[in-house]
Amino acid sequence: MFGIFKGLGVTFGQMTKKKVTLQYPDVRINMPERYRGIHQFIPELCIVCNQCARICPTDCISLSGTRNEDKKLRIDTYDINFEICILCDLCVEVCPTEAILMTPRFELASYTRDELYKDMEWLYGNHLGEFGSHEQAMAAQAAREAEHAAAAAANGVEPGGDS
Amino acid sequence: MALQPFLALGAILFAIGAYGALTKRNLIIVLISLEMMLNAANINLVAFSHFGKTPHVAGQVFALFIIALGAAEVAVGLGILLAFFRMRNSADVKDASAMKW
Amino acid sequence: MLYANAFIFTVLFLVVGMALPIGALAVLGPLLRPNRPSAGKTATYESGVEPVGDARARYNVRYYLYALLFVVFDVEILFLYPWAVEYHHLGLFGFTEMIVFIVLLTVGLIYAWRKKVLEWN
Amino acid sequence: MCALRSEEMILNVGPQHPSTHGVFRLVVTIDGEQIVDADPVVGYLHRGTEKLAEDLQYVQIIPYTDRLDYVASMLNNYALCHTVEYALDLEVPARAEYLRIIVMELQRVASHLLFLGTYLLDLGAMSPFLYAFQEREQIIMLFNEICGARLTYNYMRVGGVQWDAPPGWIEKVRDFTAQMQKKVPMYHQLVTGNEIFLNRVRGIGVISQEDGIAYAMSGINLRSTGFNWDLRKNRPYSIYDQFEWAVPVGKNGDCFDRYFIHLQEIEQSLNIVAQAVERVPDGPIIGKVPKLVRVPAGEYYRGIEGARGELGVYLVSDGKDKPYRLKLRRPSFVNLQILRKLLIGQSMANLIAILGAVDIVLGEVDA
Amino acid sequence: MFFGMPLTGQTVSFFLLALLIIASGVMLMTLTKVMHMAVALAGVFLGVAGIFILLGADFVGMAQILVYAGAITILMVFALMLTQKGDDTESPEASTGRSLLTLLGVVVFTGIMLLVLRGTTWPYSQSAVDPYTQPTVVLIAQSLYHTYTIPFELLSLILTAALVGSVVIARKED
Amino acid sequence: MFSWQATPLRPLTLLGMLIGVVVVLALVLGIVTYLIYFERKVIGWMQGRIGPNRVGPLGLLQSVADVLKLLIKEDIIPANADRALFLLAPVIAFVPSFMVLAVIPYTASHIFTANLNVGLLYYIALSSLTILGIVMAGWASNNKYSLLGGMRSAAQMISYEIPLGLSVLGVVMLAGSLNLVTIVQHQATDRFGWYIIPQIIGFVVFMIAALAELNRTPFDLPEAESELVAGYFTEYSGFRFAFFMLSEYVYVFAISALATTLFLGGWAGPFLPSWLWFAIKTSAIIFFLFWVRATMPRMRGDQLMSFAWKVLIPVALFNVVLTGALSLIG
Amino acid sequence: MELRPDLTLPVIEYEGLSAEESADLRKAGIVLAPLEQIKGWARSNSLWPLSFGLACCAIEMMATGASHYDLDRFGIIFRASPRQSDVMIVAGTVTKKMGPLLKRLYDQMAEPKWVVAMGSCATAGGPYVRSYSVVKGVDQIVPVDVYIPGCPPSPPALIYGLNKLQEKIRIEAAGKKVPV
Ligand code: SF4
Ligand code: SF4
Ligand code: SF4
Repeated sequence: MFGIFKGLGVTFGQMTKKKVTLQYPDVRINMPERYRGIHQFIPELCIVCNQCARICPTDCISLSGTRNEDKKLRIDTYDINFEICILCDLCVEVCPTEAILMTPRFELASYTRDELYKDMEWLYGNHLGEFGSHEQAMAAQAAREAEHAAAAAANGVEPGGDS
Repeated sequence: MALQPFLALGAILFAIGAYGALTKRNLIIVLISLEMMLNAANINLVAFSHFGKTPHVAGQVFALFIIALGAAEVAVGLGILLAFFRMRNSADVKDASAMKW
Repeated sequence: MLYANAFIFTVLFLVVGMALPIGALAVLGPLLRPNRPSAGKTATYESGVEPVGDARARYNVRYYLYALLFVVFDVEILFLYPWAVEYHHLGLFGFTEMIVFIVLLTVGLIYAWRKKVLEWN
Repeated sequence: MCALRSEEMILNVGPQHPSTHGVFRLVVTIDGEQIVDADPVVGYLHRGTEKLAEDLQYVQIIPYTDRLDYVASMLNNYALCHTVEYALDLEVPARAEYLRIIVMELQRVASHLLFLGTYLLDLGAMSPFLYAFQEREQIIMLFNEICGARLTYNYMRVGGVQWDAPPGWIEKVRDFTAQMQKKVPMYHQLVTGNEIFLNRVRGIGVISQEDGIAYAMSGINLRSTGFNWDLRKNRPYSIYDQFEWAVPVGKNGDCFDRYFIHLQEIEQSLNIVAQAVERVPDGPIIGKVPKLVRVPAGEYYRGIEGARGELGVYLVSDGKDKPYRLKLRRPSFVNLQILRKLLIGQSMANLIAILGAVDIVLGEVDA
Repeated sequence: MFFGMPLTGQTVSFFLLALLIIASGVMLMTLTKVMHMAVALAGVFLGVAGIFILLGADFVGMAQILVYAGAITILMVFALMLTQKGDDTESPEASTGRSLLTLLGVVVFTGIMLLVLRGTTWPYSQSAVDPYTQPTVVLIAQSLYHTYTIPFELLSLILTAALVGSVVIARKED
Repeated sequence: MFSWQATPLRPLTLLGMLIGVVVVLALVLGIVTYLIYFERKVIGWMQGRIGPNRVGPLGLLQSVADVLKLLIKEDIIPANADRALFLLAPVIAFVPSFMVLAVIPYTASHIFTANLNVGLLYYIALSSLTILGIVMAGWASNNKYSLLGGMRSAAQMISYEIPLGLSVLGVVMLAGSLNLVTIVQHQATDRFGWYIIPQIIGFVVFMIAALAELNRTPFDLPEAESELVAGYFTEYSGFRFAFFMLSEYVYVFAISALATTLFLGGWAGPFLPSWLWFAIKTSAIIFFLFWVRATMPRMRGDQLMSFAWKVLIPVALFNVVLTGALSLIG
Repeated sequence: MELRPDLTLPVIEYEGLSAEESADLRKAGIVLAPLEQIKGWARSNSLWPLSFGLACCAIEMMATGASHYDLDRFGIIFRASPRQSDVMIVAGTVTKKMGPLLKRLYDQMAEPKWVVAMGSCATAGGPYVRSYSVVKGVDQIVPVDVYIPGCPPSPPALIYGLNKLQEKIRIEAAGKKVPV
């Protein structure tokens, strides 16, 4: 019979503990540095060696380049199909110039499949998102978090911190 | 309120029960009909206990007894019925009338 | 007949209690709800596969036996209530009377127990 | 005389069913509440991994192994890399081996925690599930930091690992291990001592030792019958022989033993991790591996102790950079075979307890 | 005035309840699906309970709900489920002639009964006991445990016998 | 103070009563809405979570959204179902759950209470009617999970009704009445105080049986998710499903209120207004129910049944005999 | 953890709506507007998914429901029966063997109903896009409302996707079309 009461004690003890819940999307979740999210592509660095497209297990990278006057290859199109990209990081691993990178961004849900087919431009601007610059993004985020903290304080709720 | 309406209701309920008990083929339904007849009797008992010459709670006590007996009857009746059902795989009156089991 | 008022009150509970589901399901519902039945939608659910056979098969006698015990014990409880109400005035006589009653029913319970009616399997 | 017996009814449990842990389907024939026959139907998650692998370079196969037993991806990663290393006769740097051990044993803890959580959820207890997930989430975050993914890590490579531990990671693991070692008693308080739980799992779904061996079972299912068989001890691989730890075995082979061994194994794995973090050497994390791995022609098999039993990779190579044939011995699939025998004659309520304790992962069953 | 009776709350309730009882009873006889009959049965039992309450027998009314509407109906439903197959229906009467005859007989009987009821003058007093001065439970308890002790104890014997008997019969096979 | 209790039946009295009933209905709907919210919060807290917090301030409108959503959700009548019974079953299940509230004495002045002399019996008798609705729902759905769930549910509820009925006998013996108001008044003057003290065995049996009657963990077998999907209401959708949930939660409230009345001295208490005392005590019991739910695994069917018959009923009978013997002596 | 400047914030502006209106929709406060919008409010705040995990993604779905991410915050609770669920989160690989069953389950859900394709498998076949036994995207079987890429999408990504679905419901209730 006592086992049951011990169990009741455990659950009751939990009630007053700090909650582990992260308040996403009110509070940003900061994925670790290495987090393998949506790619960023930097055309200036790409030497069109095609290694990334070849290693990709799902063949979701398609690229094309042309040879410049100075005999150097220049990237023309670079598309990643995020419908099937499995974010395995192999492309980043093989890229000799770090032209393709992974950002910690994970927010890419969309209403259509076509929207998940991203071209070079988008990939280039990826880490900036809807903001013009890093400063803007940061300011908006700070404002948001302040607002949330104020609301939480008003409601008397612990804002979920990190665990 | 007078006594007659209650007695009349009892009579009608009794008649419905009797009709069911006589015509239905499913033994469980027959049993149900019997219970309705008991209920009809109970209405009379309680009505008399309320309106009788010397109103007394005894009528209610008897109604309680009948309720209890009805429960016992259902228990035993259904028991017999299930035993029968086990033999014949049927709950039909017609199969029961053979009575050779 | 003031005591009857209490019963009328409960009858009102019945009326209002019935009015709510009827109002919500039969009156308000059809106005607000979409209703697009289709053959696929009204098919019986069974973990996503086509069900085999009719659900209304005959059921285990065990359920019935529990119901049987329930009826008998329900009646017992019923007779215990007036006794409990009057217990103060009944005294020792009432106590013994009830002991006999309880013992007899316990005999029934023990019998059922021994006969493994209370066992599920 | 049996007319009053209820009729037999065929009931589909799954594929969409809260307790089949994925798209597993069990067609049970029940009589009242008793199971008279049980027919597992698999294949609802068959994705053709083995066939796909024939067209992929070895490094490309690693992400696919992640998705086999998706609650223990690190171990799958290792099984493949280990087999290829064995075929190539490769030396793995010490630091890589230590990192591998750490992540593999943490993965085992995470996997067992998931088992505990879902098993108790099946048995109707909600909170242990969430507590287990809280601990598991911490392990996942550790993995997330070291390799950037939460579930499909793609962490190991032939000859080593892909990423070195980030600064401070080892310390975090140490802290977590210490903290988790203190948490285990909480589960005993909450679950192991609960009479309701005990009544549901004691003496249920008993596997005899002979059956366990005859059905080629492995892992906790086999150990619960009292048969001491753990590949980490019996056919040592990696550097498991350098650590002090024990193999918990059961006595009765019932669901309780399986549950209990899971908890004990968590303790043992934490034990290994605690020792490993103290001695992680410096050095390279990947050995001298050609850029394009070509396995010499031949057949190779290596089995490791996965979270659910012997996880084997059987590799046939014709000397190219892609396997000629890759066959995986998936422990869940093998362990599943005994289910029918266990279920027949049981009541419906025991079905859940038994199915849960056999601990299958559909990704592994169907591959 | 209502059927020769003053239109009081009591009269109205009586007629509503009578309507419920008779309608449920008739439905019970005419419905074809046995499960529907079970619901109609509950209707009859509840209606009768209402009549009891109307007559001031609140304890008996509750007993009626508890035992009949609660317990016996469930037992009947279980028995039906045990013996029926699928969406079973009460098969239409094999010999309609016989049931028509029965119906006729029953109607005649009821008619005679009603006539007799009408013709008789029932000697009743309105004054004797106001059932509400003391809870009926107490009155029942007093008479049950003083006057009717023997029947009461016999009843427990009968209940036990019924329990044992039906268990024996129902579990004969094992 | 206006009270319909002592007023002869006139249209105005009737209106007064009707207002009372509607007020109770509105209160109950509100209480149920927030019971669900409260349950999600409490269980969330016990699991290190927050629970609903985004719909309205603190998530207070969460259940409102749920109810509204269910109201405007299509409700499906399966083709193979028995249409009439399928439609009727939620009503049969709900109406008794609401009716039992009529006898609960919420406050010291009983405007919302039918002061019945058989109040306790009324509760027990009416609540047993819900079983019929549940069996009917299971049977009418023509779904194997539903039918098994319905049968199990019924078997469980009838089995636990016996210990429930027996466990309150001790209280009746002490108070000498089935009238809930009288029982509360007796507790105020009884030398033992609240009946939870002299009737502790009865209280424990009552709470266990109540958990089972409510089909709540650890007795939530009939709707055990992991076995029977959602039990007897597997096939129910939209507002019909909502009525099953509604009746379940009304019973949660009702049985907690009954426990308060029988064992915790009902509305009585110093300083605070009587309704507040009642609310506090009832909330404590409700909290206990949720707490148990957050902790326990589920019992197995056969253990559950044998527990009722082999443990609870003998214990409850023993309690009756013990109470009888003790009050004979003392 | 410190703020990371290079992260984007999930702020969505709706086409055809002013910034304030969008903010209102996001905030999910009671829109004191026509019946349809109240309907949208209720529906979007009480999304009950069918508990239906197919593969690896299901583990992340469970993790999202667990304490750290707590879907209950959004009023999202899993229901085991399709009759009582509003949204089907296709979390995992749909094989050709599973396809018809999935369709059947979808059919059995009550209107209005939505589908979220979680992970690249459900979106387009993902890593198994070249497999012989895998359906290349669940939209070939049932209409999909929101696609969440990733393999598997992390819990916040799933939450983001579900928030997008809530927004879609609100926008559509307001009589607008979702921006594509
Ligand atoms: S992350 Fe993997 S799947 Fe995605 S583009 Fe790179 S290589 Fe291809
Ligand atoms: S591997 Fe790098 S450099 Fe080569 S094509 Fe790809 S992105 Fe460009
Ligand atoms: S998308 Fe990736 S994680 Fe999700 S089911 Fe497919 S393979 Fe598994």
